[in-house]
Amino acid sequence: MASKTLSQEFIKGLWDENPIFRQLLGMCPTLAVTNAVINGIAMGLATTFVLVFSSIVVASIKKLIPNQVRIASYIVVIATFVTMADRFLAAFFPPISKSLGPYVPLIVVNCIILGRQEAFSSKNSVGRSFIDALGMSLGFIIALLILSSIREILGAGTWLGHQVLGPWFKPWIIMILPPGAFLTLGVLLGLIMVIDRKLQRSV
Amino acid sequence: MSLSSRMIIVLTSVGVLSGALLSTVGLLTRARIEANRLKEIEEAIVSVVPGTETNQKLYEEKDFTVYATRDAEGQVTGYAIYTAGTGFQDKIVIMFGTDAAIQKIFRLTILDQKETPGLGAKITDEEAFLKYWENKDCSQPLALRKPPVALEELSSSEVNVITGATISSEAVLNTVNDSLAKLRSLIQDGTIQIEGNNGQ
Amino acid sequence: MELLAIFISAILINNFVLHYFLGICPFLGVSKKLDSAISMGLAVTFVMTITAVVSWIINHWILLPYKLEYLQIVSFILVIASLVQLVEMFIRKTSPPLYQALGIFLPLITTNCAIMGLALLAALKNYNFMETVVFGVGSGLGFTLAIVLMAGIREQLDLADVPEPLKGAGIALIVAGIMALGFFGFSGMIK
Amino acid sequence: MAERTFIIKTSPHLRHPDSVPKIMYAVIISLLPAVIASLYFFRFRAVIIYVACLVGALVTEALFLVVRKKPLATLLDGSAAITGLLLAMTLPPTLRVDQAVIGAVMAIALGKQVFGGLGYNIFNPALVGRAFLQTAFPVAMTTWIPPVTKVVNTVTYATPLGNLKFQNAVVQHTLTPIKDLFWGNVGGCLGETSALALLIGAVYLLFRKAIDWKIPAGIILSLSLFTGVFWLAQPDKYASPLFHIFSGGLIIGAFFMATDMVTSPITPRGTIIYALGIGLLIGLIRLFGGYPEGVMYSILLMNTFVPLLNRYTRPRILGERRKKE
Repeated sequence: MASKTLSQEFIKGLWDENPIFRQLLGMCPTLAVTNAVINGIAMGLATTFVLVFSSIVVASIKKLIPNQVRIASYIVVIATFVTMADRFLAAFFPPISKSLGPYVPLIVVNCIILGRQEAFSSKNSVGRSFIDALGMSLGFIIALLILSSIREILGAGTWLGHQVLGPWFKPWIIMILPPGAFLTLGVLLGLIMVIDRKLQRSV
Repeated sequence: MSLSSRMIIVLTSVGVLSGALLSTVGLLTRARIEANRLKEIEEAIVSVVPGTETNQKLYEEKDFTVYATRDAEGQVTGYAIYTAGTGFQDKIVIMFGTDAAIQKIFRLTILDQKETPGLGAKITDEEAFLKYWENKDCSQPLALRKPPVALEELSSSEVNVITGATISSEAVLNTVNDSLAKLRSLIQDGTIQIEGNNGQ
Repeated sequence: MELLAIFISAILINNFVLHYFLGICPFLGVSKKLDSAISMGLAVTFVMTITAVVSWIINHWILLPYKLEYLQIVSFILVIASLVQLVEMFIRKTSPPLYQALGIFLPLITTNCAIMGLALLAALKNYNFMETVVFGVGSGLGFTLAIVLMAGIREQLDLADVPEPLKGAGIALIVAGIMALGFFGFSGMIK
Repeated sequence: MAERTFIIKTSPHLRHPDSVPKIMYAVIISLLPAVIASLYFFRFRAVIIYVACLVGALVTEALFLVVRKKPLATLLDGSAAITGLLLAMTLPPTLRVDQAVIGAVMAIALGKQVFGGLGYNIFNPALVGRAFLQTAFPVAMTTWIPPVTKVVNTVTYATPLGNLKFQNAVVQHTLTPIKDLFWGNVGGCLGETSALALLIGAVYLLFRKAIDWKIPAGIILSLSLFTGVFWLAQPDKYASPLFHIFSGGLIIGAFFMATDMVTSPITPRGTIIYALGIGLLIGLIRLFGGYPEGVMYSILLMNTFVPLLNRYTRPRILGERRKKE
């Protein structure tokens, strides 16, 4: 474990252990909020906030927590930060809070977060956990960005609200609806596998 | 220290710390979140009854709230009705305003909907839908004109359907007609009363 | 009538998996075998129904009256976690065969976003007690329907020549997408 | 066509003695009367859509075969052409060329090739393509024109089923006469309007035993029963079963799509449940759903049930006992 340098710890979340594309974690928010890039970014940042702070807290109190109650304690820590993120969005960005709906509170059951506490923060130093959380969050944001960009461009002809495709383009409304989410992520996972295999072969 | 007492101490302190943190956050944000919610309603009321300065909640039940609206002099300008009905996929939340005699709908606005983008979701579109709802005679139940015609051709109690989204258009129409009937019967049996000026 | 509409909507129109994307992890993870999919579906329906009852009581008797709505997330998740533990203990004591069938799925349910999603959505939609219960049962059955159909299809796809990169989650997501397209046929069925 | 022997193909050779291309070309021949009818009713708009769908389907199929290093000869087995043809027949004549091509690409890619090609697909590929288009372009997919043989003076034009659902045609006494439905002198998707032309092809297929008669019979039976009950109870509100059978995509769906051997059940009991289910769902959607027509959704929904139907209706082998729980 300690053989990894800090930069490797950071980089692994982007591709090798990308939470969405490789570990298939946190699929609910990934599918649900990627109908527009702005929603994807907001969800990514909210999740980053929760993941980074939970990891720091868990890594710093890990020695105090008896093994039997660790999950319960982690859940309380995570739920605390999720509530903070949720209240913050509702207070200062009501439109985003409204369009994300129940998916902000649902960060609490996002497997990425509890998964990182179990697999990493409970065993590593604060600094290392912080870097790991940052890397995973960035990997999550990248995945959300790719997915939401595809869906918003094809589904509305816009990117972050700006018109990018000409008037000749008729938006594929399916892309911003649930079937479009499933189909896009399914095809994307296939493409990621193809790319990964090409990379492995070239190494 | 025994394991079980350590477990209890740890869990309690985690709980207490989190509770303390959350109540701080909760209290700090509560006013603002409440204000956001009220502001949305407030803005909708002002937009559906022209000349509104103040409003007063007269009646509230699930998915049906009636506000009396007043102008700067405190004269009653009409009613704003917050209501909801089921559309193609999910609930459509509507706010619309009438005059004090409930003879005329000033305007209608959609607060929340999950209809198909580009189709049923056009109920939020001024050009495709909302403009046909301006200043309609509602002494009789409103009717839907299918297929849609030019604004001048509509009778005073007709609104245009959205081509291809009959269900969503009908959902709005029926919700409004039902709410009007409900409002009238509530006034009839005296549940809703406006103090002072009753607009007659 | 209202209750029937909520029930049908939860199963067919606003299906938890195909519309709300809730419970995707077990939907993808436990849908390889039909038998386990059925057990998972039943376990989720069971826990969802209890969650619906308990979360409503907590929300309407404790959180809302005392203006503690900011404790919703913490209390819901703790309730769900302990509820699943209790249910597991209870089933183990009372019905060993049922425990055999559902046992290994129960712990998985704690982090299942469908359960938490149910508690949150019922609160968000402002359902009354009966509506919440019907919503819970309907959502659980909707989840069961989706995961059982998916498992049937995936068992058949074991024999198919699915392109290597799409095997597993990729093809499952595509099938889910087409299923979601088919379920659009029920749109507008409740008024 | 020359007999080709000793070519190893994917199923359905397990289910039928005919070779895949032979059945496929029989299906194509059986579709020709309806194709010709659509060319007559919709002229050059029909030609454009047929070409777009056929080219889109064949090119996509070829691309997948090349990438997956499979023999290109499979392209000529007729299955991709059928998907393209059937898709085109279920599209409105006003659809833009690029939209038709998108539908054909999705039909082959998402409906067929991601599952491994012919014989492995779960859903009817043409209907996957159509469902994609319906959801992607809901306005374009519900914009209709009258056939060239009909003179009308309104700008927008509704299909007989749209008329029934959204204009209360029964109450208004404007229901399309069965005669027009039978000949095809109505608005609608390219190949679904003429019941007569489709039935000619269907009779040929039944005669060739290329399709299972139980499927269309079951669909028509359950749809008639379902719509019949409401019609008998309130004839001034609901349309007759006969109207429901001859309108919309029922004939093309029941005879040419639901009967697809790959995506329908293999067991006799399963087949009957599948057919009755489709008819019932069509009735439910047409009478109580948000869409005027439900054939596409009903077949896709029942396609999802096929693996379960196959599993739970497997006939017991002689002497096999029911397993004790």
